[in-house]
Amino acid sequence: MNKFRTVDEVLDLIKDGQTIMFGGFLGNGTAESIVDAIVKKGVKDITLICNDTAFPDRGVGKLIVNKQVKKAIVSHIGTNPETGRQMNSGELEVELVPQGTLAERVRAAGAGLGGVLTPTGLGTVVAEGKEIIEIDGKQYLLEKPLKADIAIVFGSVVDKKGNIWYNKTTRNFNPLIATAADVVIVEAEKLVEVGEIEPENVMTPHIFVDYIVRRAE
Amino acid sequence: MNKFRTVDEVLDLIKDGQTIMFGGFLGNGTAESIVDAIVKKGVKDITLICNDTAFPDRGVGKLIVNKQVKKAIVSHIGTNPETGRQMNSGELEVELVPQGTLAERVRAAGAGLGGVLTPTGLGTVVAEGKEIIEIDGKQYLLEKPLKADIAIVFGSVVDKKGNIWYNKTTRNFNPLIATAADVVIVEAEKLVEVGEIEPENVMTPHIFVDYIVRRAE
Amino acid sequence: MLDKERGRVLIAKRVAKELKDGDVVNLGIGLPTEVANYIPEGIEVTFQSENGFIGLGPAPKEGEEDKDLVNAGGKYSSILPGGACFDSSMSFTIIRGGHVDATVLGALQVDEKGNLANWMIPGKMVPGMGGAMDLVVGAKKVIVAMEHTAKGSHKILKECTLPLTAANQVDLIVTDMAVIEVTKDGLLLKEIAPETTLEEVKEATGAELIIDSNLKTMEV
Amino acid sequence: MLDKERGRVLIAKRVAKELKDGDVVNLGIGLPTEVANYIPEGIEVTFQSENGFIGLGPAPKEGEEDKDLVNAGGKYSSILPGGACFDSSMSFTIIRGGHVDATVLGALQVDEKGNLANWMIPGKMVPGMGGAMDLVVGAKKVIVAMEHTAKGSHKILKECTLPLTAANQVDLIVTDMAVIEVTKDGLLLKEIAPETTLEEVKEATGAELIIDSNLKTMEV
Repeated sequence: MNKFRTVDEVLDLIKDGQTIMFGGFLGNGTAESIVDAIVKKGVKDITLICNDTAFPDRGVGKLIVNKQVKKAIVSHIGTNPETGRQMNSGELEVELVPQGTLAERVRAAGAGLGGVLTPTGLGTVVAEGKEIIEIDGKQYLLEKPLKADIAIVFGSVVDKKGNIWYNKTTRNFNPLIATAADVVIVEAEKLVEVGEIEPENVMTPHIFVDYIVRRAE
Repeated sequence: MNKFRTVDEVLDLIKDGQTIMFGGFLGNGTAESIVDAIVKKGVKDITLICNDTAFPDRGVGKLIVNKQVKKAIVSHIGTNPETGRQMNSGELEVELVPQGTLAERVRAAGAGLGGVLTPTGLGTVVAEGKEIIEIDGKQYLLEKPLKADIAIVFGSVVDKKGNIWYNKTTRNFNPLIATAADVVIVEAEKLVEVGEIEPENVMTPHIFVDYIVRRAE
Repeated sequence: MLDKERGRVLIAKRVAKELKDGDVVNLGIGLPTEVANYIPEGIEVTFQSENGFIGLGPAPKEGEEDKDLVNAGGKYSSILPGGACFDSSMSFTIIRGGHVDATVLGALQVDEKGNLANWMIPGKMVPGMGGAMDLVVGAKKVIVAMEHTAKGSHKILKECTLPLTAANQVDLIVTDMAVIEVTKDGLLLKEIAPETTLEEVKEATGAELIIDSNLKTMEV
Repeated sequence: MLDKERGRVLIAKRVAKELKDGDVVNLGIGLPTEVANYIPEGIEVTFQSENGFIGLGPAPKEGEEDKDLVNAGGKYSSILPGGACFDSSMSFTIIRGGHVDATVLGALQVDEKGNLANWMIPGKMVPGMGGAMDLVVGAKKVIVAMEHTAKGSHKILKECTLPLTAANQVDLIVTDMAVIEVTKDGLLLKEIAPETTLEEVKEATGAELIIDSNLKTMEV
């Protein structure tokens, strides 16, 4: 099973109208080479799932600026003024999700769970239109799982089977999205031989990874 | 904040009638020194939460044999004949929980979630008396969080602040129970200086750990 | 009919043929474990062990055991290069989340609706379900690998009488007598073991069998 | 009343006094971040950064930045010895699970029921809630640190008019004019800033204040 692909080869998998998850927190830990390639290819009508819309010139923010996103499911858009502008003008639909809920919704999809029962968002607009479940006298919001067609993961160190180790704060949503998409592509910053990552220190086991792309220099 | 304690000192925290979670899978990754001390002290009426009841002479199995357990919440009792005997004679209450559900119930308690929505157990005796929630046309069992008074964790490598790294298959339930109890005690097999475990490779962050006990030689 | 030992080998070899390159597979304790010995050449399969790792390898030689490395049966184990360890919540994210391609389990009973009973006999034996309920619900393909009968009494039934492990989840039944697919119309007999007659299979089965138009002899 | 700069320092120092040895603390962006500069001696506090680590240290010197290490504001950061990194689900297990002892956040509005609004102004500014909703619901103690008014207009109200971040979660309000505890009876004025009168505080507050029998001057 050779998982190696060029950026062009994996771009063939990415099509108009798909739901695509990206790792990254304000661009930190985002597969920047693949984002650039998607910008270049001009894939349209993406439903974007990511922690935030990063910055206009960084991370998934570039997809917003290039008007490739139809809907963004994120926890924060404040660092990318273009997101707010497109939202206000009606060009872009934005679903704002509390960060912890977003993480759990992605995890629930990956873990085969039916939803998330969280106290977060009760009594706020986040609760509007959602079911509230009472458990032992306490109320919880029922939040639904989030799945994607494609997950685009950034990996600091990736072995040739696809095991991933994330450096510092680049981890964030990356291990979660790797469990919750039909096709998982990792952009490897550093590629190592199998065995160089200790089995215990593997953060995303290789079975989740379909394709490995090398980060552009 | 000095977290070091002797086994005798932490035994003072463990009292009759408490709910105690133990890490370990058939005894692998169980804090054996602390189990032995609890056996010696003779703490009674424990509600035990663990993956299984291990073996009569190993892991939490010793607590069963010594009749210190009032109720066991576990996924498997087949390796400890004494558990089955006490269950059949009515001396011991056993709640059998599917392993994945058990893991998620502990995690839910640690993560502040109201419950777990799982397809596992539908159409079986596990579903009896439990609420079924329908989400987008599919049914899920609502399983409730599991919390404990005390969590007794085994750690292969522990630094002096309480950060933990688990060797091989000793990890199992240990990182989960560390999040879900009022008091968390780790039995350290090997003690290292702060900084010897890379921040990325810490598996249980020190903020979860209240006390560190050294494993008996 | 084959003798016990040849029957077990036949089952393990036949199940192994169901596995595809790149599959993630969880093998139950006992007979299913033997499937690992017969993976066809050129096929790379990753075995998952629900106590917390992928890359399950063969049992270590005596004297080479690692006290911190056991399989889901609690036996000393090994981890192959490229394997990875994780906690129980990740282990069942893999299992319940649909990331296991095939699980192979034994059964006490299995019925024509794909119901499976393999975790308790009320009043007699209650080992507990361990990870079985999650595996059967979560794995993409559920293969039951077992002897066709229990000392002559039926294990393949119209309807299970023992408490279920899961409802409607079994895809394929591989025994020392036959290969049977669970379809929405019922049990489809696809293959018969060598030295075994259709009559013998029918007699050993407690449910109706639909005979595949292309009925074959089990080849391994 | 204190000038802006002295007011900010006062707030940061006063909030810092609320922290106890061993506390796990999450500081919001802006003014709350400055609390880290005034932790009393002998008190060891662990800062949590919701993008995924504990052991948040000071900003690195120019030229010493690590591109892979940022704080929740996306700024280059540092990690102290004994720190630990994790993914976003663990980060919010810590936050929502009650493992954060105190969170310090700014506010657009806060009211006498402990309701907090700090994530959007409809039609004007919608940055999103980020981790704030989880933090406010999950932290054991929620401290609002802000200037008492927004250029003279009330931020402490009988009832928030902006969309809420969370209902009934605020425990303490520390401003450049006062320290106010949210109690079930309403807002309890406990301390007044130096060079500030009770009348000034009342006028700058859009809700009833219960005056503590032991009303003090804010000391830092």
